Amino acid sequence: MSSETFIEKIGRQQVEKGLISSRIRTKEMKEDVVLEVINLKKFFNIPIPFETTWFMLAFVAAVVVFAFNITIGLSIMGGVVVLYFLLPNIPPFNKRPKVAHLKAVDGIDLHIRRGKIVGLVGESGCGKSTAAKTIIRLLEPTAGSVYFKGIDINRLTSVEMKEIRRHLQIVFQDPYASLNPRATAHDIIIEPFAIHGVASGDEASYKVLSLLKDVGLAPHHAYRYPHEFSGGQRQRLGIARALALEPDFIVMDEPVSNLDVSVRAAIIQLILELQHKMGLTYLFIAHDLSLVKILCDETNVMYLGKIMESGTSDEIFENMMHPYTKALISAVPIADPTKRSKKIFLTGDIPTPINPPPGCKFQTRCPLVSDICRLEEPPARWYSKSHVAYCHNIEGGEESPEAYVK
Amino acid sequence: MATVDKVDKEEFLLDEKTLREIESMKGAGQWSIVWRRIKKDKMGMLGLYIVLFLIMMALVSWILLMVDNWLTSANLLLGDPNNPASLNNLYIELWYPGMDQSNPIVLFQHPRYQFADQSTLPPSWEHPFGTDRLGQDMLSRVFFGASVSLALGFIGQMTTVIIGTVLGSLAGFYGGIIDNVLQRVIEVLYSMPGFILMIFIIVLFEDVQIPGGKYAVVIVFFSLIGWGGTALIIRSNFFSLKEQDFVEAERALGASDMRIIFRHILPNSLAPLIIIITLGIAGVIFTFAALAFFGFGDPNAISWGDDLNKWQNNLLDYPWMPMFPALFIFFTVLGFNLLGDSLRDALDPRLKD
Amino acid sequence: MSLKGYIVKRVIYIVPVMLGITLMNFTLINVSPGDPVIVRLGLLHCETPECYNSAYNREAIEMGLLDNDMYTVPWFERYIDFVNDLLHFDLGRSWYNTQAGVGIPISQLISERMVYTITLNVLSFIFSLLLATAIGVVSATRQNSIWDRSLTIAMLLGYSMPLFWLAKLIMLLSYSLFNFTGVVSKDAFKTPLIFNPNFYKYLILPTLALTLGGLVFMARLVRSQLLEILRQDYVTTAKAKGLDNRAVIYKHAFRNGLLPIVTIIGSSLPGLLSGSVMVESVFGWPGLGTLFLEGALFRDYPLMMATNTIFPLLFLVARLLTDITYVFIDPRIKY
Amino acid sequence: MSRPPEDVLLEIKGLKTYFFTEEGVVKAIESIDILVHKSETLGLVGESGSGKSVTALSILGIVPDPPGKILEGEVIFHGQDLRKLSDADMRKIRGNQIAMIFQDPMTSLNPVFTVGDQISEAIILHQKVTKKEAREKSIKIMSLVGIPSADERVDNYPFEFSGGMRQRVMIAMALSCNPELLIADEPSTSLDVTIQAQILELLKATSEEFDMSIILITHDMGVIAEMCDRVAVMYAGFICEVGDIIIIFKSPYHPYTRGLLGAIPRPDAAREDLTIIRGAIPNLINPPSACRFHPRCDYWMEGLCDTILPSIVTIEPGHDVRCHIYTEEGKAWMQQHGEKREISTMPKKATG
Repeated sequence: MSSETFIEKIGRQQVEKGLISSRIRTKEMKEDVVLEVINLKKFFNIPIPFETTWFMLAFVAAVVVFAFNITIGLSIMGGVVVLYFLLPNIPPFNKRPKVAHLKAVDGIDLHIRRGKIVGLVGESGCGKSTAAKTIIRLLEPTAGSVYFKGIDINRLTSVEMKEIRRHLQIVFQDPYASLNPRATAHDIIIEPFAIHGVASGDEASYKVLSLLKDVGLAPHHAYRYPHEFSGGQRQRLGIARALALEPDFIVMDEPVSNLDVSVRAAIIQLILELQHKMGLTYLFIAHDLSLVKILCDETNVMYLGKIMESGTSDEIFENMMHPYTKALISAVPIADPTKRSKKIFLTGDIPTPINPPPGCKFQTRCPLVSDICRLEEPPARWYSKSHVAYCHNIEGGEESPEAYVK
Repeated sequence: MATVDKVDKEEFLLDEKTLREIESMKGAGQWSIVWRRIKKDKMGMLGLYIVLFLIMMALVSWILLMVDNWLTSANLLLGDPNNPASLNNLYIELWYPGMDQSNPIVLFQHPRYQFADQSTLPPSWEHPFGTDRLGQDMLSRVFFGASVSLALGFIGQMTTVIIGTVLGSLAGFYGGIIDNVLQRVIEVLYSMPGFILMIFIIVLFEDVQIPGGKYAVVIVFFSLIGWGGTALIIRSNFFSLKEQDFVEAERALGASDMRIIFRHILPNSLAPLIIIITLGIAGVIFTFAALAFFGFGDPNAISWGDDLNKWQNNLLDYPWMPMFPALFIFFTVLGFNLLGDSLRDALDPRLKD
Repeated sequence: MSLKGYIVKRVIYIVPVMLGITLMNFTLINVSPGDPVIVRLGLLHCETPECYNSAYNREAIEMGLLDNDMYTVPWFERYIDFVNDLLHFDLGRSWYNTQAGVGIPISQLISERMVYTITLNVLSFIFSLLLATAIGVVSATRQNSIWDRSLTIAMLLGYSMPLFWLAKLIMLLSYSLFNFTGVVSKDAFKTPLIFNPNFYKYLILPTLALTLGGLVFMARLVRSQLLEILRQDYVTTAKAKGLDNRAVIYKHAFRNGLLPIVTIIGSSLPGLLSGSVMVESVFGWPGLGTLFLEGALFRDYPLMMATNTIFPLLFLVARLLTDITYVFIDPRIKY
Repeated sequence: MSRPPEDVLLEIKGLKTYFFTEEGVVKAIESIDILVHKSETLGLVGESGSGKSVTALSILGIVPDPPGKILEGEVIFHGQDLRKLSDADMRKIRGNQIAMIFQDPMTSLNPVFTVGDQISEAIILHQKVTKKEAREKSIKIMSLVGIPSADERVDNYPFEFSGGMRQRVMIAMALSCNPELLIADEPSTSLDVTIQAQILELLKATSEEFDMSIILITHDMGVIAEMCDRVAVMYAGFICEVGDIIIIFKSPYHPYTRGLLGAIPRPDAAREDLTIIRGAIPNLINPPSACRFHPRCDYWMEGLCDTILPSIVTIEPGHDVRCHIYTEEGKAWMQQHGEKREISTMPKKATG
């Protein structure tokens, strides 16, 4: 492997191809910042099947027109095309919207510094996993940008992206689904070497074995299939695959939530140990708050595609401001029968993120809800340099973090 | 504080020898599990034996016919020129030293050879399956019919499966407009009862002359219209597999589309493909037999379906004539169905773990 | 959308599919080699070309070809004419079925024969559905018992039996038992159908054959579906409520099991229609299947074209009905 | 802390359930003894595959058969052995005196019937009321479990409810006949924390209102700590330890209980406090001999734990442990080998 960094390599590739270097947007970033996510949005379009009806109506109409001997000079394709574009504009047919927007991620900002574990917590369906996949560009974002070491990765071509992918990895939630059931552990872990042409033959096999050792598996596990491993061992394999290319940054998408309690602790130990050894940075996604509390340096609380509150873990767990965070933390059962706490109960369930109403996302369940919540997006309130909550109805705080810079 | 698994974290040396040893320790793959399950299933094994037996029979008869054709075309006449029954009949005689050479035990006769004055004989030691109206030995007809009947099944099914897999995987992986067009085409093809469409096409293209005879035309059209089912199954399989985490993981590693399709998704679609092929062969053999039965086969071919067609009206007076070809069609379909059912159970992912 | 809207939408949906089918059939006829007239003349032996030509012309006029600009108008314009005629329920005249030298209108032929096919198919479909349900429930609830095993093997044997051969065997059996082959003689149905005892007499064997054919297919389906359903969580819930086995199976399991069965039967209807062609032809039952096979054997293109339009239409209508049924039994369907 | 015998509602003695599958015999439950008192909440905690759910199904006698079979044991409810009852008598108890709710509310409701139908089905079955009365009763009970506008939603189908609401429907169904015992099999596992808190609160409130005992099955020590009066810890088909909740959480006696408590993040713990149990949960087709925990146990006495099954030792009334550290054999072994095996009362730092 050459000594040039991927930033230089991408630059060189561009010069070789004669592309304008300004095509890639870069950003001045502090040395210790690995990843910065700015106003990231990911909407899914849910097509409404009515579109097919237009098509069929157009088709039928065109054919009928054609069959009864046309004099107006429409050809069959012309008929279809014209009607297809005309029909949505004719009153009876334009009543339904073409698509619904599922706003899975609706503008999140993250700031991840080197060597930190940043937590992203939220209930199911709040868009955590979509955010994770969008950050490492497994999904194309609708808007916003992700700067990895100063490069906006969403502007890269697939060849350039491949280079970046060596430094951005992901570990999935379901250790069984994330491993190809028809490949052995060896095949699975050698895959990154083969894709990037880093190593081959015995050298690659050697690397595989030492990776297995790193994640706490024995060499005789190399030729087993995923179904022969236990859940914890499968997750170790997933971690080994993510580590193979020596990445800087790993997204941990609920890596332990499908594991048994006793195995869970071992995987967390492994994750921490690897971070120590290799200087990794994690984005740790979880729904288990007690885990996030002990594991993460910084915590972001997410609800329906938006960050509600973020700050260092201490700030979030000791000094939470947002009503949602308060309810969420109080709802976590505490493993100590002498400390049965009084809980804040949220009413109702999480609404669907399809075409949400304007204003604060939390308005339907918020105990503090007022009229303004239904109209305007809540402003940011800063309680320290790093602690921010988004709510209309909380007291104190400053309007920008600058107040704390001194 | 306990550290990461003591048991799992044994130190190891990584010299050449260890590497080789580890390589030789390859774990039991999924196929060995499948094989173990089939072995446990008695009906499945019965199906497998039937299928293997039929394939053997088809291969032997095909080779014999090939040799016969070659000898005839090379004008090499073997055997006793005075005894027409032994002319060029490499495949019929059991002969051992000291035996009367002019009167060997006849196992299989040339399927087109007509025994003079021996028509419509019921089954006997000499003709275990009897003879037909033309004086042909039914056992030989049935034996040599195997190659055509099975070949039609295999070729017909393989071509449709290949077309279906290619189109289905493209549609399933890329979705969008390809998928839309494919779905519309399949809808049209699927709305026609396949058997009726085949008859329609055979009648229309009766006069087409292409090498391989009438059945070649039939096979071509069969593959052109028969791929819909496979394509639909493979498409939905691709749809669900491409959402799986392991494919996402490949993407995160930077793998190309082709690598994902061919090295990850397709191998995981093998199970449904195998089931489609096994059960499909039974269906294709059945379809061709039905076509032949209703007179849309090739009357000159030696196949079970055509024999059945020829003698179907003799069922009441000479039942052995149509009975034996029908029985063999039945056993073939049964064998493939048994094997397919057993494979379906064995490959069922829900039973894993 | 309301149920009515859904049905309207589905009915409209049939139109493009039918257009696709007729277009495919029409194209196939037009790209196929060979002159239909020559095919019909067959092995006619003529010494002189004049003799042959006159025979050709006579035949062609009888088939109504020379009037129809068969050789001058491009095929796609003839296709439009065909669709136009189709919209007026005019399917042309048969070449083979003639009356006083003129072909009988195909729509008349089909409307005469349709009732036979529908009677046969509907009857055997109902019988096989009922029997298949009974057999499936028995095998699924007594899994691995002697009943289940023998029924499963019987169903498998039946499934592997070619339908046409099954029909032949039934014919043979009936002949040896009752000296009755069940093959329809031409003059059996001269009086109106319902009052004709012959009609019912000759209906028995084809219905039996077709019932058996559908039965083996459906019984296997019902059994595997029920086994699948009985493993579901809500069945355990029902048991935990204190319901007895009968209620669990007939109330909770059965209605859920019905859903996939309806879909699969809906999509396998072409197979069942093919089966009906086979059975009709074996017993000479004067339905659409026999009509089609006769037309195919004698290269009656208009007739083939017409049946190839009618069969998919029957299938599409049947599938429409199953889809509507589905809406009624599954509340989750949002149309 | 033991309570008088007339207070006992359900007693399970030596229950043994196996599953006879293709791969082999799954020895899901080897020997289970549990006492449930009147109006108490008993927690049954264990990891996946420890046989918690099978225990629940065995109590109700609805283990899927084949492949499952209850081989031995007694399930004594109100002084009568449920296993000796006829099928018809057992059905009168199921859903009426003992009700059950399941883990996954998405799949445990029949998708093609309205929730009203499904709730009133049990009422009609056990209470001989008309359809109309049953419907009214279901509406009442639905609003009791906190389903808003129950009189409209009674005619909705399960798919029109969210996960939390479905679990409420399940609870309504279970409560419909005022059962004396409710078996809740992981009632909150598939739900979000905020919904979980609602459901647990609902269970707590209804158990008080109906004076009902609950067997709460879960793998989450937090839920146990919040909800239960007593707890039974299960591992691979055995009960390791039973006792009062405060005692178990403060000073666990069994190495597995200790490991389990150490492996979860406690409210005031730091990263370093997480301890782990090495190895993995055994395959129950071929489980470890004798004490099934011995291959993962730090206190494994070689030659004893893997040959002789420890008997149940009563530490104090109401607190039973099945471990050789406390048996006579174990003490003899320790004396003979000169090694001391003792469980430190609690994982470090947890109390300080």
